[in-house]
Amino acid sequence: MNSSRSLALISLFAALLAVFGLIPKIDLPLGVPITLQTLGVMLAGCLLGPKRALQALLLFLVAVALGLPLLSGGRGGLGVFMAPSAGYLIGWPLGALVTGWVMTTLPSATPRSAAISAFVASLAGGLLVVHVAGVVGLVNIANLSWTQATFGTLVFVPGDLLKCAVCAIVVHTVARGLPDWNFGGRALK
Amino acid sequence: MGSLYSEHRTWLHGVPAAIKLLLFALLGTAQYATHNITLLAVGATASVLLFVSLGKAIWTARKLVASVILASLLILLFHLFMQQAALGWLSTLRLLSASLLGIALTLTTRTAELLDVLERLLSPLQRLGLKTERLALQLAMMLRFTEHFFVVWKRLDDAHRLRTGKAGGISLLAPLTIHMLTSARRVADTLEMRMGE
Amino acid sequence: MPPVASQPAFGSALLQIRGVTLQRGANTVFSGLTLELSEPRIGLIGDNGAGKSSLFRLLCGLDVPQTGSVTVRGLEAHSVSRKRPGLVGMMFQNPDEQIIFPTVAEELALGLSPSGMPRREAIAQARLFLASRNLAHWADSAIGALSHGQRQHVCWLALMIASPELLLLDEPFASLDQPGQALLGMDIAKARQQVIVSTHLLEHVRPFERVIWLERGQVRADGPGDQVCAAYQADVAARIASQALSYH
Amino acid sequence: MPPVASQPAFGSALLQIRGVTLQRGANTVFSGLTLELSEPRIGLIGDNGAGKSSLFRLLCGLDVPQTGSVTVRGLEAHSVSRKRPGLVGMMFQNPDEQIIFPTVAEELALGLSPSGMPRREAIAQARLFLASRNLAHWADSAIGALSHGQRQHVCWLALMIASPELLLLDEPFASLDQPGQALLGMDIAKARQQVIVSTHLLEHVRPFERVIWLERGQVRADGPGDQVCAAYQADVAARIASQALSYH
Ligand SMILES: Nc1ncnc2c1ncn2[C@@H]1O[C@H](COP(=O)(O)OP(=O)(O)OP(=O)(O)O)[C@@H](O)[C@H]1O
Ligand SMILES: Nc1ncnc2c1ncn2[C@@H]1O[C@H](COP(=O)(O)OP(=O)(O)OP(=O)(O)O)[C@@H](O)[C@H]1O
Ligand SMILES: O=C(O)CCCC[C@@H]1SC[C@@H]2NC(=O)N[C@@H]21
Ligand SMILES: [Mg+2]
Ligand SMILES: [Mg+2]
Repeated sequence: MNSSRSLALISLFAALLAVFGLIPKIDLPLGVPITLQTLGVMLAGCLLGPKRALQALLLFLVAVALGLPLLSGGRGGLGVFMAPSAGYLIGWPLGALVTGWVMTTLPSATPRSAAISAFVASLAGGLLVVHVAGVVGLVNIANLSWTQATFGTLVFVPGDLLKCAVCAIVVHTVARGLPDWNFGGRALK
Repeated sequence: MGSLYSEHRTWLHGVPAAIKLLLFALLGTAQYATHNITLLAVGATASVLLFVSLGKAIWTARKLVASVILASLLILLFHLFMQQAALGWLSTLRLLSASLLGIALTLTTRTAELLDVLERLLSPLQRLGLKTERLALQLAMMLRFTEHFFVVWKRLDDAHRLRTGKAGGISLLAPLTIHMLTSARRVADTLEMRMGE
Repeated sequence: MPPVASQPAFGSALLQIRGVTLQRGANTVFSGLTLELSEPRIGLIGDNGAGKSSLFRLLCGLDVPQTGSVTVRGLEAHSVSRKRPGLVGMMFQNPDEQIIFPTVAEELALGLSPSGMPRREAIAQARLFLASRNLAHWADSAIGALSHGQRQHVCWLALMIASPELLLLDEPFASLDQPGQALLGMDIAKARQQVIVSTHLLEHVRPFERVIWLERGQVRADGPGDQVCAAYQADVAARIASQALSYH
Repeated sequence: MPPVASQPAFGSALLQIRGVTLQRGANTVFSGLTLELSEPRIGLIGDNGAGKSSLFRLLCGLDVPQTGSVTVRGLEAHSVSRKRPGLVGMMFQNPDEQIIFPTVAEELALGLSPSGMPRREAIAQARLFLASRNLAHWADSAIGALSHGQRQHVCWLALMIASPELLLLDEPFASLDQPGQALLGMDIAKARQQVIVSTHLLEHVRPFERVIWLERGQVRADGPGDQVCAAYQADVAARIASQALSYH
């Protein structure tokens, strides 16, 4: 089920998240940082398709859980899964899955249509799903009320919208440069 | 795939991969656990010293290190500007030690050694029905691709500098994506040919 | 067109391509290609973009044809799957992304892993293999510190040590120096496996019993090496002459 | 050692390498290398790992020597690309390391940017250039959809359109088909710039007035193309013979 071919692509996107982790994060009082790693979630979904994107994010989180300091700002270990931002972290694989799934259902025949689809898919998976999971986390772990958590998460929305746009641009470039790339991972090769 | 591994043998080459990985993981966890700036500063100083002690071996990663330092400085400046000096130092020190130790690990550890360690470490999970060898290989490949990102970025930057006289900067983002995806496809081809399935 | 020299050397045809159409992106690379490849040594020549690398990708199952079939010993090429490492080995045209590990010994050892050999033992064996070729000093060399031609050499070593039953070599001579080319030529001559080589350096395939000249995805000629190479060279000379005329 | 044929064709020496030591990682590639390169056509030959690509990296300023100096028209080589982007151009050994942009026209247009030409105009010019070489259909081709040899061809086109004053070509013939090699040969012959070519295909540099044979980072011979190539070939033949003897 997990072919060597998938292995390379999954590892690549897990690595992409690790690289984005090197890019400085901005800390907010909420205890949840603004990071570029969510862009990795969106890209994985759009370029790999649901199954492999999910696997890529799970792989990344396994590495973090093992203690490797790959979360933005050099953090790792099991502790991060008990912090206020844990909901978001759990949301990443789900978000990647949904992004990939939405991408498979939308057209991607031309660079333009692929880019628009990518924007919509990232909005649904990378933004909506991740934020819902994040709010649930904030309520349950940081003991915020639902309203507080919802308002809290809104701070990230402008930035995340920007990431959706960047994701769409990248997808546009890939569609031009690698015309035979299968968005949403429909075919194997 | 490009690699940063240095054949110039250093003392760290001789340290078992398990210990290096453990140290790296402990650092990640400790960095998460503490907010004590003095402690983090001690950690960062230790990382810098360890890194410098590798001598000539750090040559292949010189550009990468320069960009890490630049990134660290940028966060610091940003937080100073936002009047959050403490938070700034916290982030800077964490990023600095994590990346320097990560690079040191990459420079001095062979992938085969790393695979050995990961396989042993994960073997208990076999009882849960997980294919742990596969997972170990995947983790190792993830680290290889992280390295490859920098090698490809440096290559593109070299080519861009040579051809236009200017550093590539942000305009290399799209080419980098395409080159990485192409690499991944070729690596996938190779793995499929050499490992089957 | 020179006649087909068919001397099935391994009993039944090892490789069969029947009515294959291959589309890569927007390009139709082959349409209705049929070939039977059973000679122990086969050369593949032709212009850039003729389809040599694409043919190799079909043969080793990396690409699946839109119509028609490609079989290796009666098995569908792309579904050989788990058996592939022992059956088909390929040296890709560009050495860079086919080298996975950061040092030479590890890289060679990877070729032994499908046989189930423990990693430590595989590395030891790789060292012995390197030593047997007077390259012991390469064992701990970082791949990134080798020259381009040296990396191409490493790719060949990795294929030799893995020793699959069918060797597909895509432009294996391109970056090798002359002694390296001669050595590879001797290795190929001695290999007990079936070997298919694509190259622009005709002297290396001229002695082969069969050479195929591809042109825009079609077989332009197919027969004994010296004949096909001579035909290709005559064609090239004619084209160069007309090129030189129109060149201003 | 054949004598140095020095015919400074461009007034003063264009390129000077003085007492250069180059350390790449753990390898000392050159130590105390001194060369003056002023002939309009210079060939660079030698075994894999001899230092041909490293020499090119020095000349175009991508690597900086630990001791000694490399100057191009009196400027430190490593500051040339910044100060005079149009001065030195290099064709990399591996096309995939050189090509930056995803389509052919964009890639060629990059070479025009140092001249300050707006991007749109540069792309239009690139299209014209392609059309002038009967390659108009390549303009919108994705690089990834070209064959390896075609990509190498693109690298040469990119260099031609940028038209720097000094051309460094690292194994430019390696993946080209024979008509492509002939065409490149004619382009080189016609170029009004200084051209330095490294290659394992000796026939392409034999007519050059100067060829340098590098061996393990040292100049083993330096002189007229036919003499140096003959000396190298004799050496290679001797080595191959002894190799064949010890080959079992
Ligand atoms: N990045 C590097 N780090 C360390 N050593 C290197 C590096 N690149 C090359 N070398 C070493 O420098 C020497 C010269 O390499 P170079 O690539 O210049 O050879 P070359 O003459 O171009 O060979 P080829 O014909 O294979 O292209 C070799 O011994 C090689 O091992
Ligand atoms: N990934 C791809 N997507 C679309 N078209 C491709 C792709 N790769 C190759 N092609 C096209 O297929 C044709 C055959 O390419 P192939 O790489 O097989 O040529 P080749 O004979 O190996 O050439 P070379 O001598 O340059 O290696 C070419 O016209 C090329 O443009
Ligand atoms: O690094 C962590 O501990 C997890 C960070 C989670 C950050 C969330 S993800 C969605 C939202 N967008 C951001 O930029 N940050 C938050
Ligand atoms: Mg090819
Ligand atoms: Mg070279």
